[in-house]
Amino acid sequence: MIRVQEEDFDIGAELAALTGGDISIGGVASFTGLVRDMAPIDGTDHNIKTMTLEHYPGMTEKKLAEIEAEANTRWPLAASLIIHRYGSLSPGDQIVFVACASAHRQAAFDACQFLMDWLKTDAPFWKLEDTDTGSVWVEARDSDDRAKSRWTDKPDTTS
Amino acid sequence: MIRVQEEDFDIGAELAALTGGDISIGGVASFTGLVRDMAPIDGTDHNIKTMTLEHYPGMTEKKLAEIEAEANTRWPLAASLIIHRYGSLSPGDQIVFVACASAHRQAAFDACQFLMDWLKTDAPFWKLEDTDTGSVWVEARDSDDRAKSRWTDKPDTTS
Amino acid sequence: MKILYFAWMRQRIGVSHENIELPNSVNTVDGLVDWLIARDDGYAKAFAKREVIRAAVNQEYVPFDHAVSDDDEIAFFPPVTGG
Amino acid sequence: MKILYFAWMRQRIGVSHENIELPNSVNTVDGLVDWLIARDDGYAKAFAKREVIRAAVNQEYVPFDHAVSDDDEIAFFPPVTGG
Repeated sequence: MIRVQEEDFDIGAELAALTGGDISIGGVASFTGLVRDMAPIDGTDHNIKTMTLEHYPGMTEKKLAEIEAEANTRWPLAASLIIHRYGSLSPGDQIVFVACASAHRQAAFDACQFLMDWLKTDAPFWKLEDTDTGSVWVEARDSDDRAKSRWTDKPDTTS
Repeated sequence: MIRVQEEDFDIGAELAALTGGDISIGGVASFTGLVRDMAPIDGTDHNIKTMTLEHYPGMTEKKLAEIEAEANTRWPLAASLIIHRYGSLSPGDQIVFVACASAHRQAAFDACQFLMDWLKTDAPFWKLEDTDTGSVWVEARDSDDRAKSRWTDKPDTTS
Repeated sequence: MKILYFAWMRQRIGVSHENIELPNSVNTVDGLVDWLIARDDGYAKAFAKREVIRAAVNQEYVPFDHAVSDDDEIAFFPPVTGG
Repeated sequence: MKILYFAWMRQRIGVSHENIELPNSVNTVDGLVDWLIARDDGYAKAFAKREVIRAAVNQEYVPFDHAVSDDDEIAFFPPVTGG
């Protein structure tokens, strides 16, 4: 399931809903992304006051659904979930939540990391950081492209 | 932090306590292990009615603390948590919870997986499955040894 | 044709979206960008580093030699930074 | 010396722990196992596949040639299966 929303979410409730009742699930891997207090701008750290997340309504949902579908073709998942927020956020706030449930822990871990890596490079979101020295659009990082590129080959699903 | 306990735990509350107030945290990776409904015995799946987790009080806490300390030397973690239950459990019940918070998502993911892989092979717990054809001690799996062995080298913490 | 701009593309151009009538001479994303740049300095500024900008036609990523037609929805934006 | 047994080791031997006086002739984990096996069939059964059993002295994993002394706590158990 995917959700794009302005409001916050409750991880405990989301995980309970994700696995509830399915006793074939052996493990659930999840990742929560939070707004950090500091942003590196031109090599110096600046305090973040607020962060605004802009997105492309329609394409966002489409890309997230594609990414989730791809993960489900690569790993035997019992359930998966992507929640991504938009709008105005503060340091410490939750931005994104990804969870994958599977009979096997390695599949759950790998799929969860795959979803994060792919959404980082493919989902149309942009972060504007309001820092103590003005507003700055976050720049894409090469490390995110590299993180995605490791999933080019099909994974080993036997372990 | 590590906890070995008979009672259940609340993931939402645990994660909130783990990250609460620390706005240097960019991401939290977590894994929840659940009791599955089916167990393979001699190649055939059997229904699990209950599972009993035995452990070695004293050594369990010691090994979990060592494993957590090792993760904290390998990755820059803002916080980490291992909870492992013992006693009588039923399919769908939570067995184990591991969470790692870091400024960087790759460190959080890697450390979380490291903790699970190590505790699987080093923490003195034993599972007794009460199935529809009798009680069986779960056998250790080679795949768990292989999963641990991949952490022999020090990780790349730059990404 | 509906054109959308996001993040600093939107700020430099000054609108989040616009509807244009696609000239017959324009057949590709690249052609559209050339045509926009000729219209106004804001576009020239926004598209100055064309190689870093990503384009989506009907909500799918496309290379800049991709075909465009008047009933497409096309979006221009910087590399994404969500998650 | 305090000896603890877990999981099917405990079941086969019939006790979860016991206190013994370590004979002077026993200096290693292997020596202790030989001495236990000689005591009773339950031990012989429990230690039948010695190579799969893990030993911990004072709550640290040790190889079977590790030294033991009378004030140690030693535990025997099958490979662990938690998590």
